[in-house]
Amino acid sequence: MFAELLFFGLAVMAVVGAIGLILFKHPMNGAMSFVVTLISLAGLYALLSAKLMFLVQLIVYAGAIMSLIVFIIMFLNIQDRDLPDEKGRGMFLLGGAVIITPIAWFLHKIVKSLPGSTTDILGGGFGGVKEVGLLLFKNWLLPFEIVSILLLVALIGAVVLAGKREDGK
Amino acid sequence: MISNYLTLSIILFSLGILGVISRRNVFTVFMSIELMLNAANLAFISFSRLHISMDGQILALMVIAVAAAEASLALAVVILLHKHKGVLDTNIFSTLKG
Amino acid sequence: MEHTATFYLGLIPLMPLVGAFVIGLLHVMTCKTKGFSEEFYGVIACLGPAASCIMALQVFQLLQAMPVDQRILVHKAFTWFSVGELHINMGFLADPLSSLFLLFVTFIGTLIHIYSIGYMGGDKSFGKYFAYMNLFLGSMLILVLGDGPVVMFVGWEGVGLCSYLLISYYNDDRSNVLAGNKAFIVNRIGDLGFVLGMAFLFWSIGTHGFDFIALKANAPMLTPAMGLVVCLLLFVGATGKSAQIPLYVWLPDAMAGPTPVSALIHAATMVTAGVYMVARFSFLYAHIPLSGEVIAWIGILTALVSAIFAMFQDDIKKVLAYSTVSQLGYMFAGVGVAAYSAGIFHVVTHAFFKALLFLCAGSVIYAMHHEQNIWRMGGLRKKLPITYWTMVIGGLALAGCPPFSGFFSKDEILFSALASGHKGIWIIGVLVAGMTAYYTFRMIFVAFHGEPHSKSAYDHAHEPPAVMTAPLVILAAGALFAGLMNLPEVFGGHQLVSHWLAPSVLDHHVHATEGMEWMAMGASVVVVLIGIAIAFFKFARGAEVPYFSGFSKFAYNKFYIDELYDAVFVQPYKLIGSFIWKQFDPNVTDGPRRLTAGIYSIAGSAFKVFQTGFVRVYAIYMVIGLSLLSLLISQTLN
Amino acid sequence: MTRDFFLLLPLFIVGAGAILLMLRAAFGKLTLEAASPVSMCVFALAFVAQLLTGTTGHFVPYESAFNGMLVVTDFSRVAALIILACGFFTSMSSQSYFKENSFGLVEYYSLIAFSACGMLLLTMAQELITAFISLEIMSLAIYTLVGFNRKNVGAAEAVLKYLMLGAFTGAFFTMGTALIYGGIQSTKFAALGTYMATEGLFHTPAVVGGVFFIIIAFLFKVAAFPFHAWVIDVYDGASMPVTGFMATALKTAIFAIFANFIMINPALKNQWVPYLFYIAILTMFGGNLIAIGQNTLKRMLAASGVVHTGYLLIALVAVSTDHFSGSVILFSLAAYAVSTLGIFAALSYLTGNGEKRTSFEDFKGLAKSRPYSAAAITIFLLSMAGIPPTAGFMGKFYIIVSAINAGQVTLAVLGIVSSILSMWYYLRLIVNMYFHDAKESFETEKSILGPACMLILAVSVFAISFYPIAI
Amino acid sequence: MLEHILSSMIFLPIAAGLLLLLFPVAKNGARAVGFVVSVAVLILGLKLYTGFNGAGGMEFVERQTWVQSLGINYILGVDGISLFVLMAGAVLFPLIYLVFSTKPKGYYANLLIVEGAMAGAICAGDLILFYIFWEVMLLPIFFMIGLYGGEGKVAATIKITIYTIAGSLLMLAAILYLGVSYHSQFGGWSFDIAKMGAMKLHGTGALLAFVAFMLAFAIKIPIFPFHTWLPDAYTEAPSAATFVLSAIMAKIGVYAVIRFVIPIFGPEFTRYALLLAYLGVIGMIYCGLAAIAQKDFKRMLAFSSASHMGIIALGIFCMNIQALTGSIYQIVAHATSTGVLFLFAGVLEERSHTRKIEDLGGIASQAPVFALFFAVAMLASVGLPGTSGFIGEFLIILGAIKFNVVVGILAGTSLIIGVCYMLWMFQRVFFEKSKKASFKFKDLSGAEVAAFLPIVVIIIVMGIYPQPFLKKIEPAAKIQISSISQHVQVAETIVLDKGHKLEQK
Repeated sequence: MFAELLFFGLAVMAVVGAIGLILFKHPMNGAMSFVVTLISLAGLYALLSAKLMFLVQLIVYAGAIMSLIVFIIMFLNIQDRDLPDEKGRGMFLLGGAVIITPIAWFLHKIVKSLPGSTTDILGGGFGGVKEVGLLLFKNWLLPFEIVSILLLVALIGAVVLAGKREDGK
Repeated sequence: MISNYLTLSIILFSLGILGVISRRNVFTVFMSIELMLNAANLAFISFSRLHISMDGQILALMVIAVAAAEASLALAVVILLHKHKGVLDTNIFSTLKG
Repeated sequence: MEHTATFYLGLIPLMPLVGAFVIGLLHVMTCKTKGFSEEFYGVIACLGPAASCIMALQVFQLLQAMPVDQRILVHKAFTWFSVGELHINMGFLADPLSSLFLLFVTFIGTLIHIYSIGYMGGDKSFGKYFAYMNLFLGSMLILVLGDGPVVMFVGWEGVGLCSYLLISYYNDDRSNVLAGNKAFIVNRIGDLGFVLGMAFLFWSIGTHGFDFIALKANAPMLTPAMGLVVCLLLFVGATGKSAQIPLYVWLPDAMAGPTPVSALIHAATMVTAGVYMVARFSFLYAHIPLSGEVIAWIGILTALVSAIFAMFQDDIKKVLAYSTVSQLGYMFAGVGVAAYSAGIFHVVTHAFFKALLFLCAGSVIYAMHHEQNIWRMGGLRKKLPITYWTMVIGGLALAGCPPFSGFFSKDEILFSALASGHKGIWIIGVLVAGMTAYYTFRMIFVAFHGEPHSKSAYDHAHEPPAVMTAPLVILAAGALFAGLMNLPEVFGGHQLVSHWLAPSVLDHHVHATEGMEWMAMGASVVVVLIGIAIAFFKFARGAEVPYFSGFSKFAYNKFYIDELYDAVFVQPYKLIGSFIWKQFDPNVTDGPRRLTAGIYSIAGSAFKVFQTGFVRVYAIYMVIGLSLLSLLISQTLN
Repeated sequence: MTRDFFLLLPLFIVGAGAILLMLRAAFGKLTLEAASPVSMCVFALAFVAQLLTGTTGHFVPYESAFNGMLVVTDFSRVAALIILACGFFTSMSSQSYFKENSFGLVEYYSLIAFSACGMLLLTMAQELITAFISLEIMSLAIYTLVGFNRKNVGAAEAVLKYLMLGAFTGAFFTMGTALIYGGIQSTKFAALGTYMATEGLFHTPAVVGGVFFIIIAFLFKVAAFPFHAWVIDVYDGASMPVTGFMATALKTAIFAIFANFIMINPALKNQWVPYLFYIAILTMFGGNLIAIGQNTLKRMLAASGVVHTGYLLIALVAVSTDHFSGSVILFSLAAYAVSTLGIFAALSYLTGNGEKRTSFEDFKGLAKSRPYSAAAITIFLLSMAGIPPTAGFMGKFYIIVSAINAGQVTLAVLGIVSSILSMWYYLRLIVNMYFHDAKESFETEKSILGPACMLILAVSVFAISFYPIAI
Repeated sequence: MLEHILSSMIFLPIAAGLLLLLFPVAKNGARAVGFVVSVAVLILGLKLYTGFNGAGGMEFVERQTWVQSLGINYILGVDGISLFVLMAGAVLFPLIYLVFSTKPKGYYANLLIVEGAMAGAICAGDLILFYIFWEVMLLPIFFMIGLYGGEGKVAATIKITIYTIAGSLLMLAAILYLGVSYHSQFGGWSFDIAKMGAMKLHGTGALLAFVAFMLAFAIKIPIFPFHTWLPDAYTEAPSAATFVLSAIMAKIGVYAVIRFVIPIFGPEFTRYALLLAYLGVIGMIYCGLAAIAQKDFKRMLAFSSASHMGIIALGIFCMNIQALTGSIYQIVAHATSTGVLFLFAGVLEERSHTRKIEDLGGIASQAPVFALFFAVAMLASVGLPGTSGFIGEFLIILGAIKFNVVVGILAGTSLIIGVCYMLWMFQRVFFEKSKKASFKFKDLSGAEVAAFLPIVVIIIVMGIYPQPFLKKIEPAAKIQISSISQHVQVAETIVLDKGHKLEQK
């Protein structure tokens, strides 16, 4: 019962945050409301008894990634005049909503067809760091390895694109 | 019920798409994409709960890693764009067309 | 014996051809430099015709030596081409008919070659002229000797080509070349008929052998309808070659060529090819009386119309040209009423006197420095006696006044027309005889009697050299006595020619009373004398240049037939051509291509619009596609 | 164990090479001049290694460790060969390119190697998240390469568009993965195949949806019709060799994984045949119509790349799922790769400093001053247009034969019609090069590798065309 | 050597041409190479001709497997029909190098390549191989027109290329259809022409394939109404290219119809033969009429060539031995007459620097030899007996009459139509005095005379003694006819009915 209420609370927060993200004119506000979404998602992960993911979501996403984004926004010092004037935004949102409906409906159909099951918290090690870690290194070694390459590439990319070059190329 | 979680993930996913196709601010667009990824993650985790198998959580973990990598590159691109034109309007960057 | 004869058959056409080749080669090689002397060319040129003339005599004797019913020599040189059922030999056939033609063609040909040496004196491309002449003679002989329609067609087209080349011989003057083109094209129209005729003939009876002998054997198998078609198509060919209605228009213009050419090609030999061809195919025409009717009527009408034209011409050669057309009309009337021997006989006599007349005209023109208008001559009698007298003989022969050759031949045609019940043809024929007499002597009187119209020309006029006058005399003799060859029984003659030709042409003999025969002759003689008389009183004592009006003007302009043809055929042809080129081709046949190209490029530029360059719009495209697909897919879900 | 190592050796070589290049760059030990031969060596080594491990068959390297997420088949092997060759020639022509343009860095080559790494993984991946990560490795490297010329706003715009839409698609891919995971509790192709074989395709809507989203992602990456719009601009903004690399290697990798994925189960393919049918047609004709409108070579080539995607989709429709060899797809990919790389190699030095010659107009009269380059370009264009006896012709030929053989006569005929239409813009360039007078003398920096690369490719256009394959 | 004679005839010129393109050569060097190679090919051709025993089947066959899996093989061979088309090319090509002496390297190189490619297309015994050569054949022409053509060269180039490529790509589809249906009928794959005849084709598929084939060939020949590319291309092209186009390439279109369409698509062919025959004869008349309106003699010759091609095409559609043999014979005759007229046109253009008919004149008196040669070629092209032109035309008309009376009569009009414009042109260009008094025209040089004399001789010989050639052609033609004999029976009965009708009227 309490879990239900919690879920609905978090869900509402998440949706509101998301709506805020796509409605706020200034990216800063958007980012802030997006953080709300992320945190509430973390809560939801906890409710789904994915303990590790709860932490990762909070630390990596809401923490690292978002702070990076916010930092960049600050760093670029976006003023209102820098922002695109999105007069027809409402129209676009409306039209977009219309376009998206079939997709949403399609997804909804899929979800309906899935078997339901309760979501009461699973005890034991489910979703715990140790279990997940073991699984990760037992079954999911390859993705883990190549993610390292991915991050390396991202690093080089960031350097090449935004880093400072000595001879001003 | 799991389906509620999934419904939520659908809603977030759709909102993400909506953000991408309706906004012109580069930041907002990127964050909307992140939102979509998060929706997917929610789905992963709900499914892992549904199947009582932690693979879903690992998949979500991978997605977060990818998201982080993408985000870093995206921000680099944002800086690059800001160097060129002071603004972050995607419609400004439409010299290549026709 | 046999062998040598067939050997001759091959050689007869070859001789002039070789001559043509040699002369042509020499001419082309030396035309840049001074070149050889005219005599040199002349001698070589005369060798070929002379040789073939002699061989023609040999052949003639050989045939004579044979029994009457098998007087046929065939020489197959080689298989020309053979595809499927079609099997054509390059073969030559000598029978009484062709041998007769051989004789006078080679004989007159030789004479005219000799004459030309004088007439063409001083011409810049002397060699070319003789090359053409020899080429012509060769083709003519192929035409005569060909053992089948196809080989005959070779000669048929060959003479057409030569006449084209010789008509447009003085090619600096545009009108001459145009005359040449006209001749060739009109002849080609006829040849179309010939070719189609051959084709039908082949598919109906020719598949078992396509030479005259085989065809003659298979002729009965021919269905009447097909027979009629074939006969008429072949006759179309004849009208083209022998200048009959409606294709006679080229012959008068053909006078643009040198006069000996007119004499040889456009009077004596080539133009009679049509008659020869009909006679050759007598085994067909004899089966199809209707075709004979058509031929006879067209022939006689041509005779009438062209006689009318001739009465109003003032160019001496044009007069002769129209008279040639008219005489050809007679011949066709003759063969039309199945009096083939009569027609052929007229061909022979006509060859003599018409060649004579042309050559006389030639020497007059030569004397008057290429003046052809009779109204600028006059009183030449004293200056050119030989020419005058020979021309009178020729004139009498043409007018058909006894005892000159023309009389017997023409009279036989008219008589057999009458005897075979074609009264109308006979009446017109007699009428035309009168006209003929009139215009012939109109010409002679105006040119030779009265006062000279142009003094200067008159003073310079002088008798041409012997090389030209000698042929005149010989031909005059021919014109005088050729008639005796076929002297009818009524004069105690034996109709040698008719009997000679009997094996090769299916004459349709009519037996009429002697009285009728006398009556016919009498009528024509009277009419002829009337004609001459009128001419005498009008022109003998000199006459002024006439002023034409009314019908005479109409006739003077030849009923405006040329203009009519030009308006009905030539101009539309050109118009269609330029219409196709300027309008139809670019807009209609090329239309679809241009349309597609246009649409394609337009669509391309239209498509650029969708490449807006706004990344968000691209995203929208994606999502639209996505949602459409998801709609489709979600249908498949239960 | 050693066999597994050898099977993955090319991957290791390329990865190691990439890291090596990166380090040299970081310590500035390597000049730009020398970097290109080094990376050529890396690719050549990998290529040779790949050839040497040419044992046919179906292997699962390090099955226990990698848990069967990588599978090496003949198909993946040949695809890898094509990709490595593309990398080789790209690094070859890049040297000449950077003689004309000044923004080159050694990282450039390491990024090419990295993206090749991702592609190789992609050809072998038999598991969705692995595929996703390899896709991202490849993509991130390519994004960076596209935006490599930082001074050029066009490049920045291109990378923006590519990154945005790419990430967008990535999100769809993840969602698809999630759905499939939700459906069958696994993300392995094998598991998916067995599941479909036993349960049937439509038993679980989640699977259908997941497959749908994943295929959409692939269609985006190969720029099929509704998802093609980005490719024109991105190719336009990227620098010449990168465009060539994208147009060839990337497409090969994606089609490899695409084919692997769609071949999981006949039912899956047959479900998609009708959709792919229309997508293929729209792609071909859309591409053609875009191409004729273009005035710059890059955009024209980009559009023709879209058309070519259409042909490959025909091939995908036509291939039979039983004893699938994919030879037709690979042959036409190789044929297309050869000519495209060739023309980009030529352009990478002919366009001159800062890519100043890019429009059709600029290439008027090339044949007068640079006859050999013009001839080579002509050969490549003819191959793209599918004129025999070039490789392009044989590629089209095999595709159309297999299409007719698969009963897709309509597709075959439409494919031919579209290649008639495509003649127009290929001819346009040839006509400009040959039949007009030169406006300039096409002066370029002296460089060996670019022209050499072009000539090798020109020869191999014919060489490949006479290499018979089994359909 | 003799067992690879065809391959060498094909690849010797191609190789030579490519080498010329690759390596720098002095201008005259290129010409010399071209001449030597083409003469070598001619010698090979004569070897071939003498070695050919005309039984009717394929001879000098070479085969080599290429794509095993699809049964695509490298098959070459000649029969009586292809032999003559091949020889026409081999004989005529050396001329070009003698006549056009001052051309750039690429000119001669392209000529070499096109010679080889055409030989390939003629000898190819495998559909795919044929298609490859068929396409390659076009490229050198494309470059020759574009590089060395007249003012409107670019437009003309695009037009001819798009047109022909469109046609031939559709043909490719048809070829593949054939291969696949062979696969479905007999299991294994094959594109061997010899085997194609065995197939039973029916239904729309076969019809469409037939249409595609006919379209490709109709464009190449060209048959009305697909001729619109011709005037531009023939006029703008350099004379050598025009010569190649009209003398040989058009003939390959006709040849291809005989070789592929008749044996493979027997029923369809017979069903539509009448329609096609009408198209042919209409094209003949149409182009003949258009020719009279031309001010530019090259364009006029272009139309006249198209007109003749109409007749030649007609000969094939009549489906009887006379017409077929006739049109094969006419192929060679036309190559030596109209084709050569284009060479003369080239000489005219080179020397007078104009293509306008009214600017020319009086050449007969200034250059008698040239005029003589021109006249011979012209007379052959209007089908005067005693020249090569007559035999073929006569046979075709004969066959046409048998096939269908109306068509036959229309075909006959070619006698008149051809003469009209030819004489008109001849009169303007050769007889009349030129408008410009200063107009001077140099007669043929010794070398040129030496070049053209053989052709003139060939024209005359082929007119007077054609039997030896016909003997080689006829058996092959018989085979082709017999391949559709049962259908032809039907056609013949139809014709007989027509005959009866004719007799009733």
